[in-house]
Amino acid sequence: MSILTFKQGIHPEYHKDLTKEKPLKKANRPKEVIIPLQQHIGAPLDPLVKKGDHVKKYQKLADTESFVAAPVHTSVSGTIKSIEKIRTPSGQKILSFIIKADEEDEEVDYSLKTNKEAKDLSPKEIIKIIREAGIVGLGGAMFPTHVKLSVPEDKKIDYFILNGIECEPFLNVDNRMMIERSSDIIAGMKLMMKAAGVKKGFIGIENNKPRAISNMKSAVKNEDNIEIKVFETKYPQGGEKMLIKAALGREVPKGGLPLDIGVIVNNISTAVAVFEAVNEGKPLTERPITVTGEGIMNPTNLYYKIGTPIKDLIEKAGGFQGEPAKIILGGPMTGSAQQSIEVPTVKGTSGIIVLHEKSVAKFDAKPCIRCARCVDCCPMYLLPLKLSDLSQFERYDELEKYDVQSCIECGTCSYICPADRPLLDYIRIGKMEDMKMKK
Amino acid sequence: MDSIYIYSILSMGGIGAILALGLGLAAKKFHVEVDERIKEVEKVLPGANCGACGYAGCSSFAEAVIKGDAEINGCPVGGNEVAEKIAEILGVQEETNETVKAQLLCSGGIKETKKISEYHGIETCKAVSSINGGSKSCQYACLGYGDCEEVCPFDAIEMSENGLPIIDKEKCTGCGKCVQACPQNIIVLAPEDKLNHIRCSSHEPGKVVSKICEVGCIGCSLCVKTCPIDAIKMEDNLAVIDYDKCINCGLCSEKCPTGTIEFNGRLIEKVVITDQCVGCTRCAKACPVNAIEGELKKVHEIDQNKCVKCGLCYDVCKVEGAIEVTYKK
Amino acid sequence: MEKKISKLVITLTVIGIISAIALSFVYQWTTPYIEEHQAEAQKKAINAVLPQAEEVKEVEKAGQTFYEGYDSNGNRIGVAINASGPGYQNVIELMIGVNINVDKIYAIKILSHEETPGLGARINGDEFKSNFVDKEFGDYDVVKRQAKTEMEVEAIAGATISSKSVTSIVEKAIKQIQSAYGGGA
Amino acid sequence: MLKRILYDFKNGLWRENPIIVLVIGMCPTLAVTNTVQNGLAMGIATSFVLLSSEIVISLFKKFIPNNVRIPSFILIIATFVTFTDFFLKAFFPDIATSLSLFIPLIVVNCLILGRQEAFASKNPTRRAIADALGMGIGFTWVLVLLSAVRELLGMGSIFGLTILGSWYQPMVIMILPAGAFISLGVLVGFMNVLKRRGN
Amino acid sequence: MEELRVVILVFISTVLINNFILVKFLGICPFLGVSKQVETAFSMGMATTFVMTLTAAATWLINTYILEYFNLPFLRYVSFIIVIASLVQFVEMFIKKSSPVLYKALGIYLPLITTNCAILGLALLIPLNGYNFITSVVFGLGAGIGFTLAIVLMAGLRESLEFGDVPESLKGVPITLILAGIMAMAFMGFSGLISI
Amino acid sequence: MNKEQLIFTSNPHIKDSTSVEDIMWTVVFALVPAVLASTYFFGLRALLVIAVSIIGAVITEYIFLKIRKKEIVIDDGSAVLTGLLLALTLPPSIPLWTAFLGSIVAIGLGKQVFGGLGFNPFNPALVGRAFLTASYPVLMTTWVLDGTSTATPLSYINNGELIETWDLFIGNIGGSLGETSALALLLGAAYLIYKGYINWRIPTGMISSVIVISFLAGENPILHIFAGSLIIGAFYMATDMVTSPVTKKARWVFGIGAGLLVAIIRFWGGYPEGVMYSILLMNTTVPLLDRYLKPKTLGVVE
Repeated sequence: MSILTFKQGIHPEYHKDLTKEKPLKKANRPKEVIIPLQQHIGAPLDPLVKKGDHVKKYQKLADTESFVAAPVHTSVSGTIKSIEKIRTPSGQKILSFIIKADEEDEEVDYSLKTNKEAKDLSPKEIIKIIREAGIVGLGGAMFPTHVKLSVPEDKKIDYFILNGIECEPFLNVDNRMMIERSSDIIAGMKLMMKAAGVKKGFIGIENNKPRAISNMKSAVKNEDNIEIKVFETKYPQGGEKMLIKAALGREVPKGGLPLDIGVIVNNISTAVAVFEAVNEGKPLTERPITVTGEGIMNPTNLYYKIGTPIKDLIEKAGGFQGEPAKIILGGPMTGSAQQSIEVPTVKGTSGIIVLHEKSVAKFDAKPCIRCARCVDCCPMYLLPLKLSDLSQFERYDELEKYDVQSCIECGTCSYICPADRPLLDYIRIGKMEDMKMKK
Repeated sequence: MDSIYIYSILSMGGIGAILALGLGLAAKKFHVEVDERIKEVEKVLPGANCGACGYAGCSSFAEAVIKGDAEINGCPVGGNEVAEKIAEILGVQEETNETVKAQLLCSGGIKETKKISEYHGIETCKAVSSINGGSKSCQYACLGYGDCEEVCPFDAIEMSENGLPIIDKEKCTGCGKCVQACPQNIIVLAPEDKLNHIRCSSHEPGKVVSKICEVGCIGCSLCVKTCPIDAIKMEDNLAVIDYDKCINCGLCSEKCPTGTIEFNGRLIEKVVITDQCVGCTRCAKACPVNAIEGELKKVHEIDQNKCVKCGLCYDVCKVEGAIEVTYKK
Repeated sequence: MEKKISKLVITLTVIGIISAIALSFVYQWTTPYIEEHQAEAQKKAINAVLPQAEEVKEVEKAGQTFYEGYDSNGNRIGVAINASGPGYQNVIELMIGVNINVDKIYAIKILSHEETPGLGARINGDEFKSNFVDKEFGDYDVVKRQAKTEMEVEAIAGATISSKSVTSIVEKAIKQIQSAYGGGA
Repeated sequence: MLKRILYDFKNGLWRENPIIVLVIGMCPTLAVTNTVQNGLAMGIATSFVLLSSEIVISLFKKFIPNNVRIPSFILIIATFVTFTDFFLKAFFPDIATSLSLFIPLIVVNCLILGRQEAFASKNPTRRAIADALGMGIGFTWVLVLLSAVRELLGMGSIFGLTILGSWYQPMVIMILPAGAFISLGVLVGFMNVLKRRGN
Repeated sequence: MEELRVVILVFISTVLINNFILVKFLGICPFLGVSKQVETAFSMGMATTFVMTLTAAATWLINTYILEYFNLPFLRYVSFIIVIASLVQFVEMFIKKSSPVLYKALGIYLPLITTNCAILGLALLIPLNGYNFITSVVFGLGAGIGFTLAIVLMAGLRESLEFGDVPESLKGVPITLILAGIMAMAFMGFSGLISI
Repeated sequence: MNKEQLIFTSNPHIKDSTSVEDIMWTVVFALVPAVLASTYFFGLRALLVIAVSIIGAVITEYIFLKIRKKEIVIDDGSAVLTGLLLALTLPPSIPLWTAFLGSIVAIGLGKQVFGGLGFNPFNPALVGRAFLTASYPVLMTTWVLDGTSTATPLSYINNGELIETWDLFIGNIGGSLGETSALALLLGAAYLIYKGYINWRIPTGMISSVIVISFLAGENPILHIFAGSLIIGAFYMATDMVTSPVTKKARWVFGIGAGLLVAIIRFWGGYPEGVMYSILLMNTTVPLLDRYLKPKTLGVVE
């Protein structure tokens, strides 16, 4: 089988061995969960409960009339201690429910459960269940999944892609899911394909995950419309634009969506969440995570309740080893550094990486020597050095000529720069200024 | 006379006459209206069209000067004399209505709002704010990297040791560059004559504010209650002053428990109307709380219970000595 | 508007006329001197390349001016000609005098050039010009070492091109003279 | 009045020096400064044209209508330039040859037209003379300085007299175009340093 | 055929070998002033090329049919400059009225060109070199293209230096001159190109 | 948690370990074979010239950085590299003071006036060499091999004399210090291409266009590749990161353009060698090339 890939990109050190062979364990039930109201891209939610209310596990906490939104549910039963603004992994302070867990762990009589068998559901019904379950893209983007699956009348989708590439170093979440829950993934994928009305699909996996590849291959043995495609291990192979380009040769138009070229891309874990929502009536309140890095005593993969503060998960992984200098939520390339261990986890949190001071990348910018490594590696074929120069010298009006908004902020340019220039930081500022100017 | 003289006179005279005629007619035929001021600036420029200014000739430069793209001393050939003349032409239209000055609506420097992590990266407010909302305990606070200082064209802003910009009122021209540059949106333009400023922009509930900042607005609403003319409103846990209404009484500042509200004037102890009053009723009309009463052409009186000591009556009174004000020490 | 134009025309015309008068005067005043300089320079150049000539006659042949030199006995001892051609930077002009009786060059003189000062400009130096003194007619080789044979011209170090240019101008000039005077006799 | 005139005179020497401060009249500055003799001759020729046209224009400024002032000025300047050119050709043929094209190009030297516009057409003759002298000398001294540097480094001589002796390998580039640009660039940069120190 | 060869040689020579700016020092003022941005520099170059070609034609005619005919060489400078000045002004006014778009792109540079010594230099070089009408026009065109080439390259370099760290005292004119110097060194590579 | 505060930065949080110093010193290292070859063919004097040139470059860099009150970054290797490259383009018989002056000009005029490393539009070593060539053409074109004055291979070609291709390849001929041994240069270049520190497009474009024009002009392409400074120019000078384009298309144009100019100057121009001028000339076009030959952004339909 040929190994697919896109042009350019980088080969960072992967550090996947730390947790590659660690099976997903259930994390401890937290004493307290913090559930931010806004855990998706879309319309804001209105709270359905108030301070002092008692909530049962899986109970819906907030929702809205709007279609482009994903409701949130509680992952534990307990009492709403307070509703206040809490700093979330993104750094923003967001109104959140703080729930003190009780011992009963009583579940709601979950209304998602239908009497119908999964295979008898209509696309509309599946989409409704997915929305009710509050499922969002678990790769990190947190875009409501049911919206993605609701294909507009005028668009024809011919490929459904499940993204199991997981090109971020350190993380093993999708890898473990594919090894341990291959049949659930396929079942979830088929439900999603049915919902979106897509006939053909494939699952993309990087060639550094041989066990995942073989397990998935045996899982699709009897599926003639789903295949496994193997990709070169390269960053950012898992970016949906790179993935589509590599597999199908199609380019997502500038400012457009995969939808525009007949493709829908979803994450592996999302498929499992869909499977659980439809078959077990379980809303999205749990997800897998990799807790790893040199600063963690026992790097491990966990299945945790969304809303658990990260300190609980770190504790479950044996606590800190040595002195932690940096805590990253998500992967090391696109994840965000945290300022405290009190932060809650959200639906998109796929990894906790703890680094020692010696491994923290420093960006003491020296002059650019125009080596063009950033140009040669940028997966979007942009000119990062030019973009960052324009932004640094505040020539924001020229940024548009260089397609600044096409930047996917994958961090490749900053990673590769021998002069340690914080290219992405400047480009990000440039993107914001460019947006401002367009308004 | 030598033939060479005749020929040369004929040639030069002919060339001169024909070209001048052509140009004169062309100027008439191809006449295009131009902004009067551009013309005037062009008149004082040397007209050498040498391009040393970086513009395409004198008229381009004149246009750029009027648009504000070029400096008035941008013409190297003309030197200082021309610059002065351009300044004169430009000066004519520089009539400003109301002077505004930049005001910083935050007093949480490094001392008051702690940094909660160690930031590494581009040291500008813009950069810090673009990553996870900054590294200070208060997400609304001044980030302290001095983008405003950098952008100020008049050197009117200087960062203090406490990491807060200090705005020099003398130098500030109210151009608003700092307002645009501040990613936290904590600099506003306020009329120069307003003396009350609420130096906080935090929308956190009071409980949180008191934890993370010593001088933040805790949303107690005392100022709202105190303000005699309802110039202060609570907006999402934050007191906001309406500069259009504010009468500079300073009462809010006095009541504020956290010292968030600044008052740059003098507080009034007591106001009395003396016998000098001619009964013009100006003060009564001016009083925001209707504490002054009196008939036309008769001595007015102040109801000291109602009086909020704003001093507006004193300001409007035209008769010297008719209203006496004692200030607090 | 019409008045404006007429004023414009008058001013420019008047200034034009005044300047014309002034310049005509200057021209008449300076012309003799300038012509004198030019004639003197020409004479000097011819003298330099036809050293023995007592008398010089200007002759027009095939649209070209030749300067014939005669000795005191009225014998034609040589012919001089102006020649030019591309140099390293720009055109090089030179004057060359030859003895058509024995097919040998008397001397050359560089009239104008824009060669690199200190380098190509040394074509005007005696050291280089002496290359051509008493040289037989023919095709010359420009060499970067000492000339060994009669037909070799020693190039100026670092200025081979200028040397080659002068040599080819000389070659061209000789051919012109030969064709005019039925060369090679 | 005397003070005023003195001020006008000194203006061009340093404070508003045409080359190093105003940066105008660059073409001759670069082209003819390969020897001191050329630089000096150019400086004097330019100063002469500047002086004579400033005098004439300040005398006749009242009679020249505003909308043809530029063509008129150019005409007057061109007349003086032609005069200079023929004068040099007649009496200093060597200098005329080495300056060649750059004598006529004095016509379009921004310095000359600029001074007419900025000064002569607005000020009395006495002050115009002071200004022209100051500017002319200011122009000349920079030309001479620049050409001295270039001739010394490029040929080891000044005014054609060998200064540096036979041990010196002349840096030929200094008298080539490239050297002209570079040495003027360095000179202006150096003057900027001095100016900044002064402030 | 020989005619064509001369025309081609004149063209190459003016563009590369005897580049007006880098070798002949003509047109330095706009070269220093209007080389801050590539677009502007290009427009300036195009406008100059246009005027140069026009000037070459006009002054050749004046020189041949008036000055040489009546033997008035001393009126050359005076008549050329006034013809150039009027010509440029006339063209400028014409463009301004007839095509505002063209005026924005080219026209605004026209006044700058009047006192550009490259134009007068060009007009004076033509009689000195003794070119015929066609060659004169090609000479003007070549000089304009050479000018455009130098000024656009310079603008590109200067734009990239905007993102650099040029010492404060060297910013602007000095660094531009130094750049021009190095460019002139590079252009020396073309010397001797047509002498073969 | 012992540490008081966590480190807070934007992403990415990991970095490739290659630094500017690594790149510079690797290029210096790749030139070692060429240095050895030149010492072998020209004797210890070659080493002396190289040393003087490097010292001149480093001292100049130091003085400029000191004057501008900047961090002293001699150890980044860029000044050493410039000095070394300059020395390799000089003839072995060059007086030491000339080499010293050349390296001062290279660093001062070629690099520091533009703000130092990363901001120089022209290859500093070539600026130094062009300066010397214009200033001291005689010194710069005097070639001495085994005590006798010889011409460079390119001049031989012009004179129609024959040279063994093998001698040409290993460098047993006259010429500048570093350009004589194509073998040694190619060894280093191969290593640099393997490391990814020089881009293959530029030398490929440059050399192939010289080959094509050689054929068209009826010259021997082999001689024109290995004689003269084409190899060192194409692999070490034209590929200088700071002064070459950053986009792929622009690199092709840059390389091909430089090759064309080399051929034009060699075959029809005034100099036997045109590599230096052609690279300098192409350096002037780099900002424009980069500007107008951008890669097509993914997803942009043209």
